[in-house]
Formats: sequence, structure tokens, C-alpha cells
Amino acid sequence: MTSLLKVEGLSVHFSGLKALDDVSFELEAGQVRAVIGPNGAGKTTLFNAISGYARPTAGSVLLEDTEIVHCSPHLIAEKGLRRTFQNGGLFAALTVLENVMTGLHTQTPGTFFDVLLGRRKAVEAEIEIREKARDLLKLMSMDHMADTPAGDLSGGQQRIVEIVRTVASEPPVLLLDEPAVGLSPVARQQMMEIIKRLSGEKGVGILLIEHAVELVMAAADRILVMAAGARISEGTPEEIRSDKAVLEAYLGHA
Amino acid sequence: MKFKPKKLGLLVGLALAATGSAAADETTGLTDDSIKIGVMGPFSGNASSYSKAEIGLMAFYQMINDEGGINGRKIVAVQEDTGCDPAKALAAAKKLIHQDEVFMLHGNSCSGAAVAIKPEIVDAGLPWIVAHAVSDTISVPPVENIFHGVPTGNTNGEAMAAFVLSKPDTKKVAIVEHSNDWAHSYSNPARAYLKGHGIEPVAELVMERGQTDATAQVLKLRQANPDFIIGALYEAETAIFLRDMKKYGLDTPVMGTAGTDLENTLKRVGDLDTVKNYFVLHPYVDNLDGPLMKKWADMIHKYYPDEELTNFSYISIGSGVALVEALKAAGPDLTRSKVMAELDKIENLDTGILSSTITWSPEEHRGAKSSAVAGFVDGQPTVLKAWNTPY
Amino acid sequence: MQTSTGTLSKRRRIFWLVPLIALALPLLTNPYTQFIANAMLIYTLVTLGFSVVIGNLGQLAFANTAFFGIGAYASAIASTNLGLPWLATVPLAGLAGAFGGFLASAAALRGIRLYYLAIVTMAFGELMRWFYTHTGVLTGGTDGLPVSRERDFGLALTSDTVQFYVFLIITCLLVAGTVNLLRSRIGRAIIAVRENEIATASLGIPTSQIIVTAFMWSGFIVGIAGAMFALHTGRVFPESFGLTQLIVNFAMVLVGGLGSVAGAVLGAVALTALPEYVRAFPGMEEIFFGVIVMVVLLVMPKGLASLLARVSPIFQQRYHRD
Amino acid sequence: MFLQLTLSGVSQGAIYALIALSLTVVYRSTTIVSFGHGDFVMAGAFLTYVLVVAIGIAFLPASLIAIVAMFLLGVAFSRGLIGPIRGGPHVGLALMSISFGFTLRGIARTVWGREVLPMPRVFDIDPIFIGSVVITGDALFIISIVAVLLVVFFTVLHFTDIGKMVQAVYQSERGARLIGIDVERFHNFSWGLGAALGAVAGVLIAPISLLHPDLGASFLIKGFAAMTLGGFGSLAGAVLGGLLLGVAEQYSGAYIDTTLIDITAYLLIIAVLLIRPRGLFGRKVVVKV
Repeated sequence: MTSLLKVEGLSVHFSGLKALDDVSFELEAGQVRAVIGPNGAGKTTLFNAISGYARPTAGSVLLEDTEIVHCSPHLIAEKGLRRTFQNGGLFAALTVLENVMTGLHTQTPGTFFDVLLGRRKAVEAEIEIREKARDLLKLMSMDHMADTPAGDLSGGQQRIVEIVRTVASEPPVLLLDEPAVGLSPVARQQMMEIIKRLSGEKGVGILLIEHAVELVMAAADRILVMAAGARISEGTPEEIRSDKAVLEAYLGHA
Repeated sequence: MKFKPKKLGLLVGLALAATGSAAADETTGLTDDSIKIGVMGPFSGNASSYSKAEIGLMAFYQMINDEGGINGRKIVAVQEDTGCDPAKALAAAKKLIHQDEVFMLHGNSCSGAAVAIKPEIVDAGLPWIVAHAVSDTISVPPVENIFHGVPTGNTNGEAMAAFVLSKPDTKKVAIVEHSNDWAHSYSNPARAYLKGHGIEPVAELVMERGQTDATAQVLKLRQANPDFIIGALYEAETAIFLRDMKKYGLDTPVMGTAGTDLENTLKRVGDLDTVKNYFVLHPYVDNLDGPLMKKWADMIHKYYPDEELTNFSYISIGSGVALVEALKAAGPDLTRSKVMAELDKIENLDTGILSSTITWSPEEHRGAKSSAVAGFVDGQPTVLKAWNTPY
Repeated sequence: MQTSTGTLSKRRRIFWLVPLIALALPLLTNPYTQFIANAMLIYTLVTLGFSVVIGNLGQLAFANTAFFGIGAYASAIASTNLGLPWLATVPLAGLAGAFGGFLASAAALRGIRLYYLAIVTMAFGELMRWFYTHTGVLTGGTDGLPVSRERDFGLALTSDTVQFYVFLIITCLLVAGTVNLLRSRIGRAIIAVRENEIATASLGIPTSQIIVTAFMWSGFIVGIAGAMFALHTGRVFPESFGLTQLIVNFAMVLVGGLGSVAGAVLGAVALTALPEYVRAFPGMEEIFFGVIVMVVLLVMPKGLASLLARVSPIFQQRYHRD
Repeated sequence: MFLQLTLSGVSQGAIYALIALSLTVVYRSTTIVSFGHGDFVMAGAFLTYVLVVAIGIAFLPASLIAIVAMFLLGVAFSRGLIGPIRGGPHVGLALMSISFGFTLRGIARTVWGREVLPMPRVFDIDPIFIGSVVITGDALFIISIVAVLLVVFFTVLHFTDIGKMVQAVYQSERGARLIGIDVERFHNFSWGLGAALGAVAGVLIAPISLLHPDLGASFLIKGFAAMTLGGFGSLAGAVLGGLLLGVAEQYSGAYIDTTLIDITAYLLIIAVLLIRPRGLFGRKVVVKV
């Protein structure tokens, strides 16, 4: 398998602080790679640096062999790397369906003028993505909520809709920032299945930040352990479980 | 788009056919015992101090009515607010003409608003006596139905400049003004007059409305060292300007507009020393508190007991006197044409309030062609003809 | 919104009844009421353009009066200095307004937001007014600049009735275009930017482009409204584009309902009519205006459009828990 | 000339600083910018005028009564009109304060009419000459009031529990509520304080500007400009911004063109925000991902 995402020597330093220091790894299609580490380990900074929200001071990020390290977030997303947010990124005022439709924005044909003049092309594209968004929701059994404002959903539902929205455009790479935080055990289980299905059936390469250890161990193929901005270990769940350095740096204090 | 332009075109055509413009009716707004007159003024907004002019006019109408009216008819005044805003004035004019169906219009402060409504009134063809706004473009070139009943900008500007030049050895003149049509309607004719006498202003400065400090202007003036300053400023700014002149030791005489008066400026500034070199255009026969003006002051206070009187309060009354003359002359079988014809016949009418007589003719609709000036003489406001020359 | 897209768009056709009924309006009016009706059409566009920026896009930008003035002056300058017929000046006014929108969006893109943006855009408007006042050669200065109402492609534009039909067509087209935009992916993206700009970018949506688009469209329609205003009053003055105008427009947006197309129409109609009703109480306009706006804000925080939303979900405003 | 311009710029700037200070007090504690503040300033001045001229109370007690009355009006405004819509969008809050101001202005115009009234002076001090440079007693008085207020607010904000409370509410209303702060009461008090400060400004300004219903409007814009220059929420920034604006107006008027005085504020706002979008003293706004 070729690597979908190749991160090399990625660093984010600001004014002497090494928020991220020389991190490298690869992500393959269908692989789930978890990033773990104590608070302040630089996990979210890593996500931000990859997805364009933080400016790396050194290193490279190759997405399907294209350098994306200095691209703006929306370009990176358009190229096929999409992410979710730790504190939730749904548009509360839009309905669930519309939220998913915004995920299909880049795949909707029609120029500004097509839309403005109500040309057939734009109208049909709109109907098409609406149907597609509805189907996606149906897959996740969320279609009964389609017309509810996203802000009215429960925390768990919001997480799921956010993932549906993020994968709607079928990006090859997905970055999930704590998708299970605040979820009930049942919802957590559901989330894990979604992640497995995405990687298994669709072959999406997934990078996952998660504190829920059992979820990480069950879902991840490989685990990257970080502390103080740097990588301290890497390996399969089994390897990590028995890694002394990890135990010391992280699990011991967790 | 589900819009059907063709259908719309048809409907446009139909509706157009339905609304032909009605010819101006000669007796609209008249009954056997009343004449409906529309009075527009800035009753709201930040130029509302002007509407004192319309209040004075309303008092005059009430006095006429109390004296029995004109040929058995009483004046029914319909007040409309222009807010000194062109769009609002246009709405007011259309309302008076087409909804209230007044016989004629009288009043209107604010030149901008008056210029904006002029085309509408020309179209409608009813008589309009402009009783406060000064812009010459309202009545020049003359239109059959528009009469100017106050000294216009040209007259005022020339009167101001002439007074300035009547001071011996006036060589250097400076101008301080607001950036608005009101100030320009005074300053531009004054500039033209000065230019005609070979004088270019040594300084042309701006002091905008709402400014509470004139240091920059006064210091620049001190450098330019003019013999006379022409100041086209509203009430508050005039007071602030004079106060700052005093503060920085500049005692050049200042020629103000008819927008301010000596009595109230003195009240605002607080001491005579600051205003002793201030002169204003004074289009009246006497000081505001002089004996000849007292009857007018009493008249306004009879109907509006709480009204504070300023220069503005009296400005529209003169044209009211002229209107009453014309209405009387037009006789009981009143029509708009008759009134306009009678207005055109008014010649050298002494209104008993304006220092200028009023003369209208078909060729010239600017009725008042001169204005006096007032200044402090021995601490007393005094009407002047020229520098050191009482009226 | 439980219906499928097809029936919804069919149901929305009902809205064309509003202009169709309005076609008959001149049969009921005199030139004064017609003049006010025309103003309502103008302010519908002004309010709608403003609402797109402060409602849908959620940016506290007060450059609306600047767009309005730019459009009006573009029309008057093209009419007076280039001798163009009024109709030909309309697209120019729209483009000039759109350029104004572009400038305002530049401030927002520099990270100037919320109250900073409010104040910087207010400054923009006041600077434009200064410009109209002090460049007399071009703008006529404080004397104002006339707009020719000569016969325009066969239309007698001096007539308020003819103006009404011209305005009605322009307003309907622009409202329809705005509805199309707002109900499209662009409209969704505009709201998405308001709700969460960062998350919007993560979906591959070019947020800067969306912000510029919203501002420019707002500038475009308000600029055209400016051209209509120039024809409507026959002469443009700097004073028409001051802070009072801004406040009135602002109130129209909120009284109608923030971010609602139907609200823009209602707000414009209501607050254009209000001063005419209070004419009977000279000098009281400020009090009436202030009190009515405060009452609406308290009693109907979502504006008059929230009354319509009770009738049909089509009028639902895109706001969450406010 | 330069010295004189600077000095009168500072005097004028002190007025702007005073308005900016009162706006900052409201903003700092409620995160709302009071767009109707100019009319609070006007209302305070008018109230004093009425008490002095119509009722005949001496100036000092009259102005104190007016300031207290404006405090109460501010509290009432906060409770009755701002409180119910606090959770809503900022635009609604902005329009609410504008409309309230409009109403106050309308009332002033209807009740006290269309006159431009002279306001009695606070203290009748003769202008002071320092060489060829003049400063008026009013200006000195305003400058000292601003200095005193700045010191008082600064002390309260940085060295007292109230200051901690302000900081807590500013950062997170929810958090403040959790630690037992009565946020509503705190907001009401802040609006009252803002209105009272506005009234102080009105009482001090009116003798200079004369009294008319529109007197607040132009000062509000200057206050905004001062606040923007200094950076929103910074007390020292508001004062320094005000002084800078006052001086800049004088220089641009005297050395370039008097038509520029009125737009100096706008030009400065745009220049500052283009160069340094957060203002001179504003904290950097960190966008959290």
C-alpha cells in the first residue's frame, strides 16, 4: 500500500516554545492511526499543522504525494484532507441536512451566476446534493433528524452529524479530533463502528485523537504517542501497551 | 426565473392609461370660508431651529384669521415636516399637493430641500411663496408660480460683502463657513461680490457643524491677519468661534449671516466683549427687541406663548403680509391664476417688518432685494446701513 | 421544511403573487402615496442588502449607507457628466456599489471584526460623504447633483407611476436573485461562515471568497437601490447618506427580521410608512421611531418576519436560539 | 502655534477621552458598545440645565442630582431593555441603544424645543496664559477630571475585588456566574455607571459646546474613534486615544486643511486598523481552533 499522507519532521515553534517538534509518520489507505498523549502533548497542534490552521516552522506534509504544508485550510480540505473539531464544528442555525450539504459544497457544480439566475444546472445540482446528503444521513440512521436545526441535537448526535458532514465528500484522509468526548457508552460504541466502517469499507485513512483508551485500542491499527510536542513512541496497540516509555510518560499519569 | 416580462408590459400599459396627469385645478383647496395653505418646514431633525420661521408664519395666519380673514375666508394652514431632508421634503410637497389638496404653498426653510422639490411644484403649477430658503436657483430663472419672499443668497451675500467693504481700508477678507448648502448660499455670492471689487479672500476655512473648538481656524486667521471675517456658521458654532477668537486675542470684526442674531449670540457667549465686533445680516426694520419689532414679537407670543424668539422667528412674516395683500386684491372669486397675477403686481410693498420692500414682476420673482446689517453700537444692538452708519 | 424540494419550490411560486398584486397598486394611489410606495421598493433593496451582510453573513458592517450613496452618485454622475439615460446608469451604480462592498470586505478579511468592523465601516461611509461634499466638480458638492428624467428608452420617468413599474421589475429581479443565492450552496456557506468560520474552511469552502461575495452582492443591490433613489428624488445630496440614513436602514433590517428576505420587505415597508403616519405630530418622529423599534426588539426579537414564520415554515429565519 | 495647537488638542482630546472612558466602562463589563451613549451625554446636560434654570437649584447640587438620575436611567435601561435581549445578536443590542438614544433626543427636542441654549459654566475661571499660550479654566477642569477618573478606574480595576469581578465577567459570563457573581446586577450597575459618566461628560462639555439636542451625536463618534485608536476595553488606551485624536484634529486643521478636522477621526480609525487591527493598546484576539 502506498501512503496517503506522509508527515515528515513537522515542527511548530513559536517564541521558543516547541508546540510540535520534528514529528514524522505515514498514514495508509484504510488505516486508522491514533495519536495519544497527555494534555499539552501537541496533538491538536499536530492536527492544526497538517490541516493548515497552524503554520509549521519546519517539515513537510505530503497528501497523495502533493506538498500541502503551506496551503490554506480550505485548499487542503478541497484536496481531500478533512477534519473535525474537538469542540464541535456544526453550524447550529442550519438544519442537519444543510450541515451535511455544506460538506458537499466543493462537489456542487454551478458558478455564482448559474446560482443567481436560477439556471437548471444549479437547481439540479442542488436537488442532487440534497438527495445525496439525505442518503448519507440514512446510512447513519440520522435521516429522521434531517430538518432539525443542528443546534438542537444532543452532543452525541452532533458528533455523528459532524462526521457525516466531514466524510460526505469522500475525502481519502480524515482527521478526527476526540470524536468520542462526552459521549455515552452506547454512542461511543456507535462511533467506533462508524470509524471502522469508514476505514474498512471505504478505505479512508483516519488519524484520530482520542482519550478513551478502550476505543483507541479497539479501533486503531497503529498508535502514535506524543509528549511535550514530540513523538515518544509508535507502534501497534500491543506494542504500545508494553512500551515502558509510554507507560512512564503517559499511561502512568493518566 | 418564473417571471413573465410580457405580461408585465401589458399591465404597465394598462395602468399608465389609467393615470393621466390631472390638470392643476384653479380652485383646489378653496371653500367659501377657507383657504388651505401648505406650510413646509423642518419641524424635526438637527435643523429644526429653522422651523421657528414657520411658527412665526403660523402665528401671522392666526392673527389674520382673528382679524376676520381675507374676503370672508380664513386661512387653514397644513403643516408638513421636511426634516430639512430633500427626500422627505419631496414627500411632504406631494402630500400637500395631491392628498391634502392645498390651494398654495408657503414657507420652506432649507435650500437643499427647496431645490429638490422645485420640479414637482413647477409641474403642479400651484403658487408657492418661498419664505425662508435663500438659494437663488429656486426663483431664477423665474417660474410662473414660484415667488421668493425673503432676501435671497445673492442679495444676502452682496449685503454682507458690501458691509465688509464699507469699513474703511478693508483689503483682506477671510471666510469661515460650514460645508453645507446653507453656508454656501451666503458665501458664494459674497465671494463673487468681493471678486468684483478686486478682492480675493486671504483665507477660506471650514468649521463643520458640531465642532466645539475653533483653535485651528482662529490661529490660521491670526496668521492671515484679515481686516474682516465673513462667518457663515450656525448658532452654536458662531458662539464657539467668537469665544475662541476672544481667547486667542483676535478682535477682527466678523460678518455673520441671517442665521444668527445679536441678542441670542450675546446670550450664548455670555459677555458683550466677545461679541462687540460681531455683525449679522438683519433683514428687519428694527432691532429684534426694538419698538417696531415688538408688535410682531407680541403676535407670536400671543399664539405660541412659550416660543423663544430668534432671528428666524420673523423671517417669513414679511412674505405673509405680501400674500395677504395679493389675496385681498384677487377678490372673493379666488383662483390660483388670480393670486399669481396679483402677486406679480406687488410693488414696493412695505411689509412693516422686512427692511427691504417686496416687488414681484413676471420677470423677477426675487421679491426682497436688500438686507440691512446689525451690530453692537455702544453695547446696544443697532440696525446699520453701512459701517458706522445707522439705518 | 418537511416537504420535498419540488413541492417547496412550487409553494414558493406563491410569492410572485405579491408583485402581481402590486401591479394594480397605482390604481389606488395619488402621486404622494405612489411616491411613498416607490420609496418602499427602494428601501426593500437597501434593507435586503444590509440584511445579507449583518444577518446572513453575521458581520457587523455598517457600510450600507456608503453603498447606497455610491450607487446614487454613480447614477447621478453618469447622468450629468456622461449624459447617459437613467436606465443605463443602473448597472453602473450596481457595479460601483459592488466595488464599495469589495472595499468593506477587505476590512473584514484583515481580521477587523465585530465592533471594530462596525466603526471602520461607519468611517468609510462618513468619508464617502465628505468626498461628495468636497469634490464639487464631480459631485456638485452641497448643491447636489441632478439626475436626468428625460424620456428613457421610451419611458416617461418623471411619472411616479412609471417609476413604480420600473422599480418593481428591478426589485423583483434582485429579490429573486438574492433568494436564489441564499437558498443555494453559496447561501449556506454564508451562514456557515457566520456560525463557524474555521469549521467552514475545513469543508473546503473558501471563506474569504464567500465573505467577498456576500459583501459585493450586498453592495450591488444597494448600489442599484441608490440609482433608484437618485431618480426618485431627482437630485442627490451628500446629506442623504449620513448616519441618520444608516440608523433607519439598520432599524428596517431588525424590525423586519435579521437575515430574512420577507423581513427585509416588511421592515422596509413598515419603517417607510411610519414617518408618514407620524407627520400629524410634527417633531415627534424621533420618539415614535425610537419607541417602536425598542418595542419590536423586545416583543419580537426576530422581527415582523417571525409573524410570517408562524404561518409557514418557508419564512423560518436561519438563526439558532437568539 | 504648535504649542497652542497641542495644548488645545489636549483640552479637546480630554473631552473625547471622557466619552471614550464612559464607553469603555460599559464595554469592559458588558462587552456591549453603547451606540446611544451620545444621548446619555446630552440627557445629563439637559437635566442639569433644567434643574439650574427652570427649578433654580445651584449648579453643583443640580449636576449631582442629574448624574444620579442618569445612573438610575442607565440601570433602568439595562434592566428593562438590554436584559431581555442580552442573549441575542450584537446587532440587536446595538440597535436597542441607538433607539433609546433616539428617543432621548426626540424628548429633548420636543420638550426644550429648537433653541441652542447657553449652559452655565462650572467654575468661572479666567483663561490662564503661559507665555503666549492660553488654556481655559473649563479645559483644565476637564483634564483634571479625566486624570482623576482614570486613576480611580485603574486602581479599582487592577487592585480591588471589583476589578477581579470585572475581569471574570469580561472573560466568561458563565464562569463568573459559577463563582457566585450576580452577573445581571453587575451589568445593570455598569450601565448605570456608564450613563452617569456620560452625564458627567455632558455637564462638563455643555458650557463649551452649548446645549442642543444633537450635542451628543458628534461626540459619540469621537469617543468611538478614541476607543478604537486605543484598543477596545483598555482604559488607558481610551484616554490616550482621545488625546491623540484631539491633537491630530488640531494639527490636520492648522497644517493641512480645516476641512479635514471633521474626518480626522475616520482617517485615523482606518489608518490604525489597517496598520494594527487591534488598536494601539488592544490585546491580541486569539482565534481558537
